[in-house]
Amino acid sequence: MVVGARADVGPVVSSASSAGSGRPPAQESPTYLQAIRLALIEEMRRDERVIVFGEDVAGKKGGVFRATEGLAEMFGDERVFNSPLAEAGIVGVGIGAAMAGYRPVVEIQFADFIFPAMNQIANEAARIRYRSNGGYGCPMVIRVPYGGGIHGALYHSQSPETLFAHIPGLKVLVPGTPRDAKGLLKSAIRDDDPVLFFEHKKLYRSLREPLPGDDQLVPIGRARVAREGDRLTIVTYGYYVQIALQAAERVAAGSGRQVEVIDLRSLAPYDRELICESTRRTSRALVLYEPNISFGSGAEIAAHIGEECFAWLDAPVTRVASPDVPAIPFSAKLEEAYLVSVEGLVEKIEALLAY
Amino acid sequence: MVVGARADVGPVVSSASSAGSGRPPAQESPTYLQAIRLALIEEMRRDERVIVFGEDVAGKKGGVFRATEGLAEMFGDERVFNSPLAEAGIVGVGIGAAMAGYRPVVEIQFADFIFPAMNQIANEAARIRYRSNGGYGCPMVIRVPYGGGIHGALYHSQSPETLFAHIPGLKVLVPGTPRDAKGLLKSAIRDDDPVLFFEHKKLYRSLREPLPGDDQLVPIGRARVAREGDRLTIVTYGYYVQIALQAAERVAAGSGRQVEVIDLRSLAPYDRELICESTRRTSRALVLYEPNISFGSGAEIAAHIGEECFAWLDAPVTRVASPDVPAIPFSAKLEEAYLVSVEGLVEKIEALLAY
Amino acid sequence: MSTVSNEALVSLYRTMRLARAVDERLWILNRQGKLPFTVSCQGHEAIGAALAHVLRPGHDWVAPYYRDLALVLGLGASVEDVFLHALAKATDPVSGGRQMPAHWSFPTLRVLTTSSVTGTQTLHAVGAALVAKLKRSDEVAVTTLGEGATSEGEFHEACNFAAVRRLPVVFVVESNGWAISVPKREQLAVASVAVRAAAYGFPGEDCDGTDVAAAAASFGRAVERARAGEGPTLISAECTRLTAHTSDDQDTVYRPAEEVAEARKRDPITIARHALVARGAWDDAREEALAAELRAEVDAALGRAMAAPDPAPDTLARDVYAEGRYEGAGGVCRDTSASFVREAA
Amino acid sequence: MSTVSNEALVSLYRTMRLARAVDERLWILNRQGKLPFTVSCQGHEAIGAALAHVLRPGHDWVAPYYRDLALVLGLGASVEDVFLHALAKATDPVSGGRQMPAHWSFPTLRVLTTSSVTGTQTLHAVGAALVAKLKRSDEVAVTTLGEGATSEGEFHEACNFAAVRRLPVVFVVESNGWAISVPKREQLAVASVAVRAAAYGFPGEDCDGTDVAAAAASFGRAVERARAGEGPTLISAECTRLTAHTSDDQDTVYRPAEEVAEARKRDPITIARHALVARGAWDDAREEALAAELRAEVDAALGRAMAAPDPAPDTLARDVYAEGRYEGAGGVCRDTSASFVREAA
Ligand SMILES: Cc1ncc(C[n+]2csc(CCOP(=O)(O)OP(=O)(O)O)c2C)c(N)n1
Ligand SMILES: Cc1ncc(C[n+]2csc(CCOP(=O)(O)OP(=O)(O)O)c2C)c(N)n1
Ligand SMILES: [Mg+2]
Ligand SMILES: [Mg+2]
Repeated sequence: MVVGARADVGPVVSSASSAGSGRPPAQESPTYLQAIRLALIEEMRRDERVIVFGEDVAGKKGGVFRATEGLAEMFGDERVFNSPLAEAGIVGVGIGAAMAGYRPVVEIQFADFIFPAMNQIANEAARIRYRSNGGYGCPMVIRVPYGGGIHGALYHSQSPETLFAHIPGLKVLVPGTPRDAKGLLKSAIRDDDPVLFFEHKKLYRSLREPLPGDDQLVPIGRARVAREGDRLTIVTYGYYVQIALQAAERVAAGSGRQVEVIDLRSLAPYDRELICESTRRTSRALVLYEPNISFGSGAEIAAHIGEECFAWLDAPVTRVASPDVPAIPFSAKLEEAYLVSVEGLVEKIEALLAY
Repeated sequence: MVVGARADVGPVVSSASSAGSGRPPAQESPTYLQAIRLALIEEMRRDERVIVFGEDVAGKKGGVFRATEGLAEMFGDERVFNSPLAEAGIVGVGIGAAMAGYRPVVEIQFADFIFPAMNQIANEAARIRYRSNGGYGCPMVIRVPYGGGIHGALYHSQSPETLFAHIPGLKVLVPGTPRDAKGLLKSAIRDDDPVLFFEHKKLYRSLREPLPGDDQLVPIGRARVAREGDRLTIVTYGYYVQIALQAAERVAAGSGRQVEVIDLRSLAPYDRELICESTRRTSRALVLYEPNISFGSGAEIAAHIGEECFAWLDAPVTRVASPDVPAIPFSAKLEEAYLVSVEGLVEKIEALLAY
Repeated sequence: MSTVSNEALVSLYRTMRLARAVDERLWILNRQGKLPFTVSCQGHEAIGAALAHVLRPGHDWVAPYYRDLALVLGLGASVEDVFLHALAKATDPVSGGRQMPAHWSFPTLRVLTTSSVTGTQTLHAVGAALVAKLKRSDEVAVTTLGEGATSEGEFHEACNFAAVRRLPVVFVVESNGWAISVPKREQLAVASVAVRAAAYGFPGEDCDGTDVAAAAASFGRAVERARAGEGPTLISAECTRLTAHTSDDQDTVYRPAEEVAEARKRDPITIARHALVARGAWDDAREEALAAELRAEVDAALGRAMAAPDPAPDTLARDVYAEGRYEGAGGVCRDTSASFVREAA
Repeated sequence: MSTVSNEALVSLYRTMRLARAVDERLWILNRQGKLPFTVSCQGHEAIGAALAHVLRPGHDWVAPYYRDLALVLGLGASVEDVFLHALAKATDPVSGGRQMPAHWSFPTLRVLTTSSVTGTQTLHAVGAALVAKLKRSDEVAVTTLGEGATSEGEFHEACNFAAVRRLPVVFVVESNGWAISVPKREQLAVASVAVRAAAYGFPGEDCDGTDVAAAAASFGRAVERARAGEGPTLISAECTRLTAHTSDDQDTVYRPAEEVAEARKRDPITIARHALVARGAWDDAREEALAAELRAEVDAALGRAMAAPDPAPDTLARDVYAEGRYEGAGGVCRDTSASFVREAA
């Protein structure tokens, strides 16, 4: 897996090689973005109830990030179409289609623009099954490009996943690698309940890896040990998995102490067992997350560890996250100040190891 | 202070005594609801930039809970008026009015209906000051009746305050007594930033207490020790302050052990100092909150205590909250099963004391 | 101008009367302290009955709102189910005792589950209509809402989405002049919501929602347009609210007595009975027989419903996800193990 | 049909040319890698210039969107401030380096702060208009948005609110036929958004947004109606998008070459120049002089802006609340002490 290269906020033409073919040449390691596109194609081939709509997802554009590039051509403009510019409409129509038996995969262009759809997501999608006594389900996937570090400023950088993880009835996925992006998106599309699928924009073109065969699912709710270690457990997800891995390497290079890195992959439900098993083994935990620190996703993880691993802990469960300011500024200097850096994280790890 | 009496989900005619007069007779102890109305009246008298609008707040009705009863008559139907049935509109127009120099106090009829306004609250109100480099402020109060235990079922019982506490730029208040409701609402109206003011419906008519003189403010961000104790700290807010107090009395009556109860009053910002001071003294903490447990408000509090009081803790920080189901069912049996009872809480306290 | 036969009108009248009888009984239960909440369809019965009349139950999709008791009865919901739902019994098929009364869901009738949140259901109807069109079926979707709810942004998004994709959906606004205490003139600055159709590019019309035959004619045209692939229609059906907004509302506070008296004159049931009598299709004997029949039906259904058990506390956490509470085919579900309910239950 | 004098037209032309010059420079900076993002007003200059022309800067309220460079320049924003903002410099008066380019806020000009979220600003204009009316002032509020953004529910809520309360607000839709890659026909099923005004009960009209004099006449009437207390107006100003959606968009992928060629024929700047020439109010000499003048102005402003410092990292957490970061008059603010920024900064 290669980290690096550039990842832009906006639509950048994807390398022509894979356009239209539906699959990159076998020898290639697809990017996170290509993996998502492949999952969509496979699932649309497999199940014709799967439909795709949202802003700019159809036509020649195929999404501002090109995740749905070529899909309209492949599957026709009835199954893949542009919606009007209206997020409540996108999600609400998706809910109706799901109740009527289809499996809509809708796109919210940027996570920052999901709020107009909040009512449909929180009050409707999440409660369809519960309020109808199981009479209706809402098998819908909402794809949500999110995250910072791409010069997106206040409205193209947000990480609002915590808000959805708090709402029972929803599932919230946050894949950190191409393999997980593909396998989890496929699981999400086959899931009978509404799934928020958060795709980290900074990973779209910066991560590649070879994928297993066509039909590999990744189970919802299971975390992954991204790096093994015995001295401290970092629980994280999304782009920060990469930061955690780099920081862990530096710590190991410096003092030989091995830090375990857990990639949650799934935020709701999250893998309580794996987190506790690891923390009980390492006796130290650091929760790293991109949302604003207060009331953010990692608060739940930290609280859970504190409750379930109390007797095993040798140091306070420490949170490292974004400051409580309203999203990332446009200025590169300020964006840098906002985000967690490898150096900053290494310091936090060292401090915790020394506790 | 008297707890008890009934509190209904819906509009119940308030006792005629205080109608129209603008103030209950001096000898009376106003209810939580009357305290809110008094705060509105005092602040509207004090500052003519204060205006009130929302669904049903004007005319003869004065709100489905009658919190704004008589205000249209008192202050005219320009300063107090009914809006169309549109929550994004209510908040968005409020934001514009605030930027133009007024101090709107808008009402969302039930917390459950705040989601259509989420975009205006999260993306707009919260960020006005930040994104304009301090050029504009957004001095607006959003009053939000919330909470369960009043047969309100899925859509008249929700406690969504966590979602707002997570958004920097907002202040989130959750008063638990008439005195705090009045003093905090006055502070909120005078505050230069957007404030979400959560009023617990179950407290509206069930709590009364004498109020201090007209112009008493309660500072935003300061918790209150509702009961002193030395063996365990309960951190809570809203209606559950009452449950916590009752449970604490029972524990004291049973074994003489004294439980401290902290009423947060303000969720964002919350009083980190008081919580830590108390927990370090008692060495045990229990966080009690009404939202769904996972990723709920108390996760932040618990994580913070775990981080800042690690060396003082004799037992894991324990959370007691609502299950992860989509809000409270209509069935009285199910509503009872959902909510935290005094008995249930006593058991949790005893278990924690015995740890 | 009526295309409704005498037999059909009698049947419509029966549906309206049945809805009224059930509705009145719910109010009585409320006053007796046996039901903490009720929301009424009184004044709206002609709209519901007429709409059910022009639809194919179980084939067409319906996204209703809380004033649609007559509609769901007309489609075939049983009175017992309505009571089981209102009383939040374990066997409530609508919501398992979870939702407030009149928050419909009848999957076999293709009545979609509804929330309390005004206007949201209009988008679900559009979604169902989208699927109907993708399947190349002749299914139609219908949604109802109050005139107050048309102020919500989601209504706009629903209309526009339906227009752009020319979907088989009918929007019926049950315009009773009030949104709780807010009169129509404070809600919108046009005489009728029907003019809004032109903003999206499809037909809109007004109909008298207190005249069941006129309403059926209007709805019938719209449904046939949709079925024929000619796209959406918006209908504003004028009616009255004969009760307080809900049992939690005391409308005497804000509603002038004359307005209530005027509303009563437009009781759709009286109007339908007069029409039947004028057609020579009704008389006092039939009226009495019907009343007795309905009373018996309602009594029996209520008796059975009252005897049904309350939901068991452990059903609280069911149906949050398809797989149930902990583990399932698709993966692991959010568990509630850390939550208090386990101990409390 | 033009009510614009020659002098006024020259001034409007200058504003349009200035906006174009600044806009082009921003694209160059972007191509040079000095600016990670730009969003263009090219094709929209006549609308912005005309609107500024009929408003009283600093008296009337303006809630614009990201294509309104010409509008803010016309109202009196300085070129240097525009560059300071685009380059996210410490002294950016618009947002202190926090917002993306073209996310305006000029308090002294009463230009309200704008987000990227399409359509939200329409409600803020209604709020400002509400205050204008409550104050019994003759202030007017104007808001602009794209035709795509009219699909958002908030636009509907804004129009309806303004109509019911008869507020002094003008809605100007800058209808360029595209919402990123989505053509107008996939966005709405009516020929012009202007017909939507009737849905709310106020006047709507189309205007040619590439003809600055015609646009000024249309906007002027609407603003005077509002000022006279006659309520809102909705105007659909047809224009073209002469560039890609933003610097992140490659519109050649989805946009037919002929459409682009057609759009270029409707360049509002060419049209205005021709009009001036036809009036005998313009010639090549003046054109050259203007070009030189603008180049000098832009060069100088950009030079100063480039030399300005970047924001200091510790400004990151400023302006979250009025009182600053920790403590203040009104109470205690949310602190960020537990957060990572302290260490990182
Ligand atoms: C989003 C939302 N906001 C507010 C409410 C509270 N509420 C319930 S019904 C109602 C009035 C609805 O009026 P209308 O749409 O005309 O329907 P009617 O009750 O008159 O049939 C209001 C404000 C709600 N249920 N949902
Ligand atoms: C709520 C929201 N959804 C999506 C976007 C992404 N987006 C930015 S501009 C745009 C198209 C806007 O089209 P239009 O309103 O016609 O304005 P134009 O850019 O053509 O001037 C979209 C979809 C956004 N900014 N906000
Ligand atoms: Mg109504
Ligand atoms: Mg456009």
